[in-house]
Amino acid sequence: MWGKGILNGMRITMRNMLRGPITVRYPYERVTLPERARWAVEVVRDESGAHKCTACMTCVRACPDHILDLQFTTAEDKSKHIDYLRYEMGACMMCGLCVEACPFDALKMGQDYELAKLTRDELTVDLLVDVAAAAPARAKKASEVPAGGTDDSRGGGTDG
Amino acid sequence: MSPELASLLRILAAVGLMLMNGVILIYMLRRVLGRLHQRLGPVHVGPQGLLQTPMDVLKLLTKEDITPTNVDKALYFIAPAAVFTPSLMAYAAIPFSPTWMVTDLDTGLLYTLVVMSLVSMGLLMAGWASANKWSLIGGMRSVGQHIAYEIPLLLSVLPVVMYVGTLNLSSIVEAQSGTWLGILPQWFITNPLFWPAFIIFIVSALIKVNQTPFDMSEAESELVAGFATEYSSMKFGLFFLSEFSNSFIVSALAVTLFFGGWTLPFVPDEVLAPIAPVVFMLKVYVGIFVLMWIRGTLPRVRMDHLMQFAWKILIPAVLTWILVFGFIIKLFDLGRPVG
Amino acid sequence: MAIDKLTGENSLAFIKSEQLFDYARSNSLWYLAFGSACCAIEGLMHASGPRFDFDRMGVFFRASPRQADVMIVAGTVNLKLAETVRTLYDQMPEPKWVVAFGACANTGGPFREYPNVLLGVDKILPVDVYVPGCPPRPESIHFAFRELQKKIRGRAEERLEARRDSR
Amino acid sequence: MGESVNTLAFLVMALAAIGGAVGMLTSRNIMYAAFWLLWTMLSVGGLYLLLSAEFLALIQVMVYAGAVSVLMLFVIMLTLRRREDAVRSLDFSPSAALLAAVFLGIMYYGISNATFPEVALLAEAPNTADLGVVLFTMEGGWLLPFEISALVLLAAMVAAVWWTKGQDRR
Repeated sequence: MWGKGILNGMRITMRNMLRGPITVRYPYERVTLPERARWAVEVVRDESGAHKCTACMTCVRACPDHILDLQFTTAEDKSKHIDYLRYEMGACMMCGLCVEACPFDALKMGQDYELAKLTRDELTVDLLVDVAAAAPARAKKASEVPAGGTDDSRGGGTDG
Repeated sequence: MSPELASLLRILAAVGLMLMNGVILIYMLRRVLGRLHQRLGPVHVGPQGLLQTPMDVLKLLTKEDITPTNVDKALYFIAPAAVFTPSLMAYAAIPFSPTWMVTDLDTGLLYTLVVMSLVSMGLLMAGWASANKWSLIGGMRSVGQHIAYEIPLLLSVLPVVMYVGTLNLSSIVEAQSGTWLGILPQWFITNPLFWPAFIIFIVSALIKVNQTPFDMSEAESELVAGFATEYSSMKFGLFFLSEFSNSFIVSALAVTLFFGGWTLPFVPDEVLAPIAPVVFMLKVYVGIFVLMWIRGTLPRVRMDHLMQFAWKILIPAVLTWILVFGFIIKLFDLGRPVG
Repeated sequence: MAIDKLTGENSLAFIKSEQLFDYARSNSLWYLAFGSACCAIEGLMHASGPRFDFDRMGVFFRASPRQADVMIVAGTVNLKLAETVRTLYDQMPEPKWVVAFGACANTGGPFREYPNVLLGVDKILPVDVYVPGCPPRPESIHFAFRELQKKIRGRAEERLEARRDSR
Repeated sequence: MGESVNTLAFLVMALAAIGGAVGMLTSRNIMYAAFWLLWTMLSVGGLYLLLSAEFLALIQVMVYAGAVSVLMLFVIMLTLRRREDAVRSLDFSPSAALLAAVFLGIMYYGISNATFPEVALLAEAPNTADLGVVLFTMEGGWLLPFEISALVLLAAMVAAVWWTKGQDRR
């Protein structure tokens, strides 16, 4: 009978009310994200702030949305110089394929979800920027194989 | 004080009460619905979110007031007032205490119900004037359900009138003072004879409140916002205010008719007299809480089921009950006419 | 005029009352959910659900654009749909804001290489806050609304600053 | 003071009733006409209230303003095919004018020949209980007609409910 059903429904809502809210008061308390939660792509850096990117272009090819843009110049001595690794955060669907594809573990998925931006320009982030200050250090090791810039190109990234 | 000034002040007090009620009830609704959903409701603006509704009102007041191109201008402007005025008028006969009422109408019960029935005309006006199919359907639905449930609502209070022999609301309250056998308060709700009438009254009174399960006229999943679709800023605020004021009136009527109004059992009159309005308001707010509880629980009824329920079940049921009730109180001589 | 000094655009009374109104506006942002794809279900409905509870900060959902302050475009917008989105925006009363929610609304997202997809709603609407994510977390939209509130309240500060500069 | 307030209220109500009637007749929009009719009925209810006939006033508002107007509005809305159909231009019909003239003449004759009793307002307004007493207990009273009409209405209602039940399709 639906008279009984109504009473049962009322009982359930009252039970919920007495059970108290389950709300997370977001700015004041936060949910602990699962370990493998994926948000914007970030560059892995060690303590000195150095990254491991070799400009191998694997991530760029792996990205299904074509949002990664890596531009590098090869110097005369065959050394690669990353001009920029541009990342369009606004179009990223955070699938993590670039991270899986990277053979040097230079990328990771960030856990920062406070990504809201006020202008469209901020949605495009340069993950790696080659700066002029890094040039002398690179020049010293010019003969070496360009494997994982240990300290040669300091990433002055403006990542979010 | 001249009687004209006194009545003017009373009207102003009713307006103030209505506005305050609107502000408090919106806050209360959001908190109660929040808790029923295991949420918090507004908490961040002001202490415990108390400033939330004043902020909403302020925002609505400073919002742009749009008049869409194709609307019927005159009716579009009159409609919010036509909805607001009857729900304000309905405060006139409610007895808050033996002395606190706008006017002691001899036909108070009938007056309140009749005035409440005019609200739906304003809604139809708004629906027609908006030049929007959703508004029109919302207005038609609103009038349809109000008309259908008007009859069981009016008939369901008849047992009380037959028992007490008056339409005066404060006399009805006075008839409920005292106790049964010194244990139960002598409210009509403690008398099993009134339970069928009470159930029918609550079901039909829920229509007046215009909220789920009977919010057919502004069903958001079907009709955008029903009759209020084209209304912005404070015009929409007036619809909102009238709706919340209606829920206050309905609850006040239920308290007056079945829950003893401002009376309390076991409390001597000298103690009760100064706190009577507070007692009444507390009872009314408990009633409003139950309305909100129902709102937070039940899903929307389908329109044709709603109408069939009124015409085919509720009206025959209430007519039968009046007949049975009349026989009972005549045979056992139970009536207690006052005055 | 003397009265202009007291109540004009540049007067303290005007700026202070405008500050109060901006505070009120920032605290009662009723949104028109324009959900056209998965973001609306996964991010937006979740954000107003019990766990994250949009109503805490006075944000709730109105179905009619006439009563909304913020338009949240959540989901892919086709070129055919763009007209409707623009109409809905035009139907909202001033002052109004737009939040682009999710990758599709920001830039076209995963579908941006298809010819029928609008490359971000900012092509047709003045977007105030962009929320990246596919879909964003409920907290992301809460954060976006806090940013929006800051932006709304900031207008009064700007006015005060301009007044100070003009002195 | 009280007398002048009463006069003022009477004037307002009477003008509103007449104005509403004139508005109803002259407005070319049928929706407006319906709402003007509602307005007139409300004003007449107010006039009853001024005459201390509370019960009559409320019944007037309930039946005419609450139910009859709604019925009219429903019929109007269900029969209009477009919104534009609500507005009609004035079409003059001689037969209607003749009918109106005859009606006006009869009314004028009736009113000018009628003798109105010279009664002042009652000092104490009769309340609803008095109405009930008159209805049920007066000599040669109104009980029988009242009960018969109630029974007829009840029978009609029962018939309507029974009719709408329809065939049991299960």
